[in-house]
Amino acid sequence: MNDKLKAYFRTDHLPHIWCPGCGNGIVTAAIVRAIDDLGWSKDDTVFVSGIGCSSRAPGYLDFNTLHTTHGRALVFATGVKVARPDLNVIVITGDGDASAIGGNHLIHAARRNIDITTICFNNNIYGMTGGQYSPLSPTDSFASTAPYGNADRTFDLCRLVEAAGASYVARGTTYHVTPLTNMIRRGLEKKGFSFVEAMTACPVYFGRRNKLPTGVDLLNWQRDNAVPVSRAAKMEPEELAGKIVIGTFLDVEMPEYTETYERLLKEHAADRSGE
Amino acid sequence: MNDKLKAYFRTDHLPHIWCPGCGNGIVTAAIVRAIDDLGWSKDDTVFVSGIGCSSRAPGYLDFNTLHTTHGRALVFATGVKVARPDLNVIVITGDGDASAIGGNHLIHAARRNIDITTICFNNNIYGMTGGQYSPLSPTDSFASTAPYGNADRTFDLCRLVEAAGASYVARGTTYHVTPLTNMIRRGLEKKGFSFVEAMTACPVYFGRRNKLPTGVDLLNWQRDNAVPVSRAAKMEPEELAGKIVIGTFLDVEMPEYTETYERLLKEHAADRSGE
Amino acid sequence: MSSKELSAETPVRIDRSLCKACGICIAFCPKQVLEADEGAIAVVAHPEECIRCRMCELRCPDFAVTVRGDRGG
Amino acid sequence: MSSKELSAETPVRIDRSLCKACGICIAFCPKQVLEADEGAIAVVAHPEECIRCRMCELRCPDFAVTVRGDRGG
Amino acid sequence: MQTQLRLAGTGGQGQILAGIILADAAVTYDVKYATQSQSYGPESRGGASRADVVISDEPVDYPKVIEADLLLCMSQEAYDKYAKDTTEDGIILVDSTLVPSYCNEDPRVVACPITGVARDELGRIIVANVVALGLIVELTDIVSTEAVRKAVAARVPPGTQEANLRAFERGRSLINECLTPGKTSGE
Amino acid sequence: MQTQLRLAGTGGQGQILAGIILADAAVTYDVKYATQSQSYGPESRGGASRADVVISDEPVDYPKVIEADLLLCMSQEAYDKYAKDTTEDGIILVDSTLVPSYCNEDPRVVACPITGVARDELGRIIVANVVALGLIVELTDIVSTEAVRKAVAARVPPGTQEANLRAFERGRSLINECLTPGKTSGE
Amino acid sequence: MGETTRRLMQGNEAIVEAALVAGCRFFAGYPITPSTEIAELLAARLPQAGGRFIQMEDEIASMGAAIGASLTGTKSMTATSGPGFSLKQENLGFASLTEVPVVVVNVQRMGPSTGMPTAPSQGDIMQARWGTHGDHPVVAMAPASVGETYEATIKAFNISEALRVPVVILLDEVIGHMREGVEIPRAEDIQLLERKGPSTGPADHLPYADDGTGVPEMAPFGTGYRYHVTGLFHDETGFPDMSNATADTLMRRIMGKMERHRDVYEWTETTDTEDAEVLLVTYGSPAQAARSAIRRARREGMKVGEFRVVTVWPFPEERLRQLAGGVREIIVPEMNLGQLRLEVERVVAGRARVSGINRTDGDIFKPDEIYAGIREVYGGER
Amino acid sequence: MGETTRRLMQGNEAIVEAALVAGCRFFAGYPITPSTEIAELLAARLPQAGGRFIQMEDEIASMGAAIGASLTGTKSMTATSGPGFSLKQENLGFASLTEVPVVVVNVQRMGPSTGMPTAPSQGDIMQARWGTHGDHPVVAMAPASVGETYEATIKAFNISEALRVPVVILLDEVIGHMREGVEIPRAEDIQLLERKGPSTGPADHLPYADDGTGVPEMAPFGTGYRYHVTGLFHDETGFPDMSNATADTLMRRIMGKMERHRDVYEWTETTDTEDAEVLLVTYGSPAQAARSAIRRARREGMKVGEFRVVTVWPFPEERLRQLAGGVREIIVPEMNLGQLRLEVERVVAGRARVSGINRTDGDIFKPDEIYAGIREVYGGER
Ligand SMILES: Cc1ncc(C[n+]2csc(CCOP(=O)(O)OP(=O)(O)O)c2C)c(N)n1
Ligand SMILES: Cc1ncc(C[n+]2csc(CCOP(=O)(O)OP(=O)(O)O)c2C)c(N)n1
Ligand code: SF4
Ligand code: SF4
Ligand code: SF4
Ligand code: SF4
Ligand code: SF4
Ligand code: SF4
Ligand SMILES: [Mg+2]
Ligand SMILES: [Mg+2]
Repeated sequence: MNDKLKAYFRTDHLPHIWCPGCGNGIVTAAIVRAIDDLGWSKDDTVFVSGIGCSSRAPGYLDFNTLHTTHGRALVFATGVKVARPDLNVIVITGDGDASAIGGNHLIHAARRNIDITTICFNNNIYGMTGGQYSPLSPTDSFASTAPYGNADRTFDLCRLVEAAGASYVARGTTYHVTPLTNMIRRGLEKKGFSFVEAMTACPVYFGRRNKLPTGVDLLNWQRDNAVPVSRAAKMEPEELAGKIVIGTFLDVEMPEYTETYERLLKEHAADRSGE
Repeated sequence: MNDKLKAYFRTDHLPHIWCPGCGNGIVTAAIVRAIDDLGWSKDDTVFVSGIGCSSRAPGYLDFNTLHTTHGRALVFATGVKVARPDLNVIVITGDGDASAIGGNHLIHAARRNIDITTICFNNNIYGMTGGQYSPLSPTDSFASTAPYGNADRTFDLCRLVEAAGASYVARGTTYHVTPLTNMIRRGLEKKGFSFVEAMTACPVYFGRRNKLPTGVDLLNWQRDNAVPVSRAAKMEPEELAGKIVIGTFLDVEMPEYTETYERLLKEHAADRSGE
Repeated sequence: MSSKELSAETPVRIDRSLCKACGICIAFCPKQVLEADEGAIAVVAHPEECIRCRMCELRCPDFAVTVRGDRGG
Repeated sequence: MSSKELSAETPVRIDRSLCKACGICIAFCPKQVLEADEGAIAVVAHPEECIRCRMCELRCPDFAVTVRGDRGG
Repeated sequence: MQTQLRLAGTGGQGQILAGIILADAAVTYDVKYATQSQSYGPESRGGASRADVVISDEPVDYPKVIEADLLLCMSQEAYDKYAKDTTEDGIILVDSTLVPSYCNEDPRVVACPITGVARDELGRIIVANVVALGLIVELTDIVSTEAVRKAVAARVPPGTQEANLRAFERGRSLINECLTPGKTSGE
Repeated sequence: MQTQLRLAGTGGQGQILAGIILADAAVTYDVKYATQSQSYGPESRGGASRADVVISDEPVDYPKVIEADLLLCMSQEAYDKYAKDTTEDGIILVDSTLVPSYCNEDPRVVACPITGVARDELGRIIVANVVALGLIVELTDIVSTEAVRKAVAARVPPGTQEANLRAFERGRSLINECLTPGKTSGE
Repeated sequence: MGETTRRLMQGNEAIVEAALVAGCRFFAGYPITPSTEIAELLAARLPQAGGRFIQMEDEIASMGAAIGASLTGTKSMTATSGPGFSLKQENLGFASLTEVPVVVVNVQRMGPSTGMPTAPSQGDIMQARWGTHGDHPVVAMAPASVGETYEATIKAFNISEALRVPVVILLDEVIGHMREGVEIPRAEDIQLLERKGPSTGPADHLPYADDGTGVPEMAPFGTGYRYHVTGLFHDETGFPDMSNATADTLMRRIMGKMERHRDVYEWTETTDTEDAEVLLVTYGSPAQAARSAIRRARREGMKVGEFRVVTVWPFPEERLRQLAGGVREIIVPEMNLGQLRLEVERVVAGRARVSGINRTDGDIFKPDEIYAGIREVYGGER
Repeated sequence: MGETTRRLMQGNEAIVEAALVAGCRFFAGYPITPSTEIAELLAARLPQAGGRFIQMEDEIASMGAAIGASLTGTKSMTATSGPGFSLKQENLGFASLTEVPVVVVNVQRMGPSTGMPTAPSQGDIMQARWGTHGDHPVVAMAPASVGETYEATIKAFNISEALRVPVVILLDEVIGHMREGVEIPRAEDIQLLERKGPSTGPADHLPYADDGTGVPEMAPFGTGYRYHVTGLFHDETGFPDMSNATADTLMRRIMGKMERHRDVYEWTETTDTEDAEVLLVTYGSPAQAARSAIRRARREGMKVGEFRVVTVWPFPEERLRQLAGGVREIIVPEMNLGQLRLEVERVVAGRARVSGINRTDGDIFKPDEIYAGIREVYGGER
């Protein structure tokens, strides 16, 4: 293991529980590289996750780490951040964790524009529970609970989070790992709510049922179907069907929640002088 | 009471519980007029609501009516619709009910594009519980839980629902009641998920704390701040601050959930012939 | 319905048992047909001015107003 | 780290205790430096071809690859 | 000794604040025991409003009024609903401005145009509740005038202290103009 | 009479399906009682895999194997972990293709290149589990050959029946080529 | 059909097959170990039976959707495990108060919190009774084998429909995942109970009136009976009424209907109790190991009997009270720290000593362990 | 400060003022009648004390945020009523297993479901003990007056911090909304307990090790102690471990710490029990009416005593058992259909007869009603 990386890992807990070819390790390493680039202190950084294969990542990282309940990572993270605005708070979540049971907390954290970076490991499936479809599984794809194909339509999660009010929104893949690392770094730097959707690979459950049975197959699939956001802008919706649009969708400066709260308290300092 | 209207009301339960000048009655009557226009049968139409002042509306309507738990109207409605796709299903909800505790169900119903029409009575406040800020309360506005002004940013709920995947999205006001009625009718007609945000008036809690203490004040405020969507498209964000953009944001045809489900079952009929 | 305010020809009817005295119909009637009584309940003060635009009926939050005409009851 | 595959000069190192034999590093090495052993564990077969592009390291899901050079360990 | 007071009317008239002031006067300034509670409609707003105050020399066991020693009625509904739950030698203080119909044969009834005085003399209908307090203090002696004065000053919205204290004094003096049973209603 | 069987190896080898087939044969076709259970890792996937089958003439009280009458080992880990929990006169069936190191002094051990045969002779490594079933039927007689045949046909994926039945028969015949203690490992 | 058949089935599969036989035509769920197979199997099986399956965004949504579907007259079910069961509680209370039939399966895993997702437990017994706020009626069943799970599932639908009450089926990971032979009864031997439809036309229908049975008539949505359903307290018309008298009437009716119809749901099994000095009170999967332990104890001359509770809530108080009078000691083996034992202690009220044999480590009982427990109290070495 | 002062306060206000005194510096909530005043007052008051208030999107979020904040070393609270309390259960279990101190207020209203939002009830007593899945430690307190609410709130923070356990304060609508005089203790008379910090440097810190007290040391996030917190079962390092032995150790420690530190939380009040023939077991607001009824009964020569339970969970078994031996009859007045009575019956185990006086209509007890209940059993007219 790379020594630089090693400094951020709880190496005594490796190898991790993820299956051979699972993309989760690729994203986890990308996060660590981004943090290393920024020189953040491990003591001042908190990782919070929900439940799922991906949500196991913080356990391997030598930071303050909090593995919560399914879908709720962002609410715990909000408590941490509001109580200690000086800490860096990063949420690791899966596509199901973030967008199914946790969808409400995601849009509300984005709406508040609270300074938390959320990295969603999107493997298009519920991995931990054995391959049921998630809100990010493609329509018509197969899953253990979609034996006749998935009737649900798919969230464009980046678009949703943007509409909800985030400051930074991007999508990368485990194939395009350097751009992914850069997106994560930009997300971490951003004051406000940032969201990076990392397309990752679950060969065991998503892949096998959908004719992409290995990690290599899934990385090839990512490579072959990725379309940069600039190019996608010029394409018709039909051309874009089945493609993965990657790149930065939004990168703006907006008032951050904990700062607005402080500002309002200052403005109304007189009102609260009493008692 | 207008005789046509009367046919759709449980008149023995009137007068309703809403405060003088509350806009909820205006929206409720608009819904009834839209239904009357369409000639829908009361027996084949189901109203489902959550909890809040606005969610009391179904109790006054002579249909199949279901007053559920806070934020959850859409999930009950989904059960009704999937079990009986032939019934018309309408959800009445408040801004808190729909966008705070119920935000997840809202985006998921939109994502599935299930054929339910949701009418959100947006009074910018939690009315039933006495005036706490809601996710649709303007930033900096005052509420019983925002004594120093509201630090939260506001959802553009129409934009959110559009991003989530709805087929029809519009915003009207209780001042502009005829266009509102037309939007509701269009929403009801639409096959797929439709969402109408009806700006209504809570003089007692939102109004009083924000210098608009009567229903008349709030209707004037709606009139003076409404900007049609076509005009808004030409305006700068700064100009739009504090304005209410009204009109139809989205009106498209997309595969509806219960129909997609049936289609997939047909396509895979062979797979399910066996036990 | 307990009370009709005016004679059969009146185009606008206010149901006093439903009216909650919010003043909306009065404020937004384009022809100032309506006025408030001492309890702030709406009354049809100038029926002859009414142009049957129905805005009072459509905006009354308490279903208390009926405008007679082509469409209504 | 239990085992170094090749001598000190080798630019690429595979940690066999971490490798889960997924084949990703092998499939995507632009220079075919890496190969699978009989257990499908990656081995550095052609170190001399390596251009130190680090793609193997960046894409290894098990943190099992280290490429030495300016940036790495 | 335990005194039960019920202040009843319509939401927005300030019965609850008046109740709080009475209880506060007793507890904070007079060193008695008191409880104040209120009824809520299902929606905790609008409609009828009621504050119950129990003042006692020992801890209060039951915070609601079972039989009122003093009942203030600021709406017809309040009178119709609660007059029967008043003790035999209790006082029913009727705001004759708002309660058109009451039994003026009932020896317990004291009728005063409370809201009328607030509106016409004091120019603020909103202080009717404090006018009523002045009357209550005169009609009973469960709390001291001084204690109520302090509690009024402490509990009314900032900036309105003076107007409220004036209303309180006016209420005290109003006692002399009140109709006691046998006479006819004030307005 | 109660027989405890444990089929152990790595996820994906089909131990669980083999266990189900055995239990199904007993329950559905032989009219005995049986339970089949499996172990889950914390994540219910990957890693070691184990199926326990208990077959009995009367209802089964405890569905897990306490001491195996027959243990199938399709990985070294399985052998290392479970061999000790086999009855004194039990059978330890070792897939010698996958288990390099076992005690060939142990009289209970029967070693066969199960996976090797599936791969090399039958051309499908995936049928190794059914090859093992053939051996198990020959080594014990808790279920009838016919019952297992029917259960195999009913439980394997559609289209693979024939290949699996062939694997079953090959397993049965393989018994003659097995190494019994004292000889050396197969490969 | 027509013939008794015997099939090897998982507990979770037994739920599915029995639900279909019972007439279940709607399922809404959200995956969670170890209950997921129920959703997976129903996703395939329900459409074959003309029913509908939907995977919702979470457990709250699943519970709500099942209630919504039930209001259209469709027998409905949802399934989950601990964390999801906690989330369903609010809407479970809604079903309880609005009297909408629905079956909720909880395949228990080791808790609290995420706990040990693949380990068995009986840790949610009390939660099944008390998990939602306020007094409320609920039925909970804890079958002891896969075969009994099949039976219990049919019965759960019957109880739910007949009494308009939510019924919880408490499996545990062992039964959920274990396969056993199940005797499938012939179709004509299966008795199904249906909810009681309206006896009058729409104009006269009172959706929450007590017709003397405590269970109101129920008209499906969309059939001309337009009425109101609310989670607020309501009178017999179904409309909200906040008066104390109405509240009292409503609460006493919905609790009273349960007291009154014990025959519909009470299900216990009694073995060897005539001469018993020691009584085991069992439920769920430990009952299998207990049975073996009891047989051994009997063989060794100990007078041990078994009182097995299948419907754990409402608890069969009267039956246990009768048995308790005749024994010296009662033992309750549970895969928790002693939950149903609390109820046993209460009901026994000193008539016999009560003790527990408890596991809280995610493993199941071996017959020996229960045997050892019996020996200990039987010999009086304590 | 410095001097005892007396203030008229609502129960909800007492919670707020006492929480601030106890050191609460974070509150996350979601409005719900009849608890909303707690959020409203804290929105104004917390910033004045340097704390932070946040209104979250729902109750699940509020519970999670409070736990998150507590992990930074900030004393945290949330407040709700029935429906919201049901929603908080999953995360409450998380706090229980991960041993994160947090105070949860439930101002009870009439349930089940939406029920009667402005009517008082004690319907959530059992839910406070059993609402989340799995065995778990939790403390619940039910003060009987506004003044006691103030005391109980300070104590709740103390217990929560000292034992690393979630503490639930169960008010009811009456106390929540009623105003009474509260004696505010002088600052120097208030004893605050704080969570135990780490005794070693970060390298040696074992976040879930038992130092002999059963309560592990707790380092705040962001202070150099980097450790892992998970709702999975875990060993003393805090990392997941699914072995049966670890599960057993963990469960027995977290339940055992509660058994061991009864002195920290047990709070009961005993009046007139020496010669009592009839004992009232009371808690919460009905205790006030009960006290009056008892006084009257005593005046009339009936030997009635009172055992008042402030900390209802863990239940003060031993103390009640002792008292039960000496009396003939026990009466439990409750604003529910008899919840704590179940526990009383269990503990009393036949030593005395147990009966209840119950209301389930959303109204509170009049002293007369309880007096009538006493008379009835005292005279033996039953
Ligand atoms: C309340 C609750 N519901 C359900 C589960 C079961 N569960 C665990 S992880 C998971 C989904 C995981 O999917 P995702 O978030 O996409 O993560 P992945 O495993 O794919 O990385 C589910 C449904 C749970 N633990 N808690
Ligand atoms: C689970 C739950 N949480 C909170 C509440 C309390 N509650 C009732 S209505 C409401 C908000 C109402 O606001 P909105 O949806 O905007 O409706 P409005 O009353 O403004 O029409 C809240 C918080 C509840 N009933 N249930
Ligand atoms: S199940 Fe899928 S997501 Fe989970 S570890 Fe395996 S490959 Fe990765
Ligand atoms: S509180 Fe507001 S929203 Fe509710 S009825 Fe009154 S005015 Fe309408
Ligand atoms: S709008 Fe309706 S309620 Fe308002 S004043 Fe006019 S008639 Fe009365
Ligand atoms: S119909 Fe138009 S003109 Fe006539 S009263 Fe109504 S608002 Fe006025
Ligand atoms: S990518 Fe890593 S785990 Fe995969 S084969 Fe290469 S070294 Fe091994
Ligand atoms: S650094 Fe590049 S060239 Fe060298 S082995 Fe890795 S992928 Fe191949
Ligand atoms: Mg996933
Ligand atoms: Mg609102």
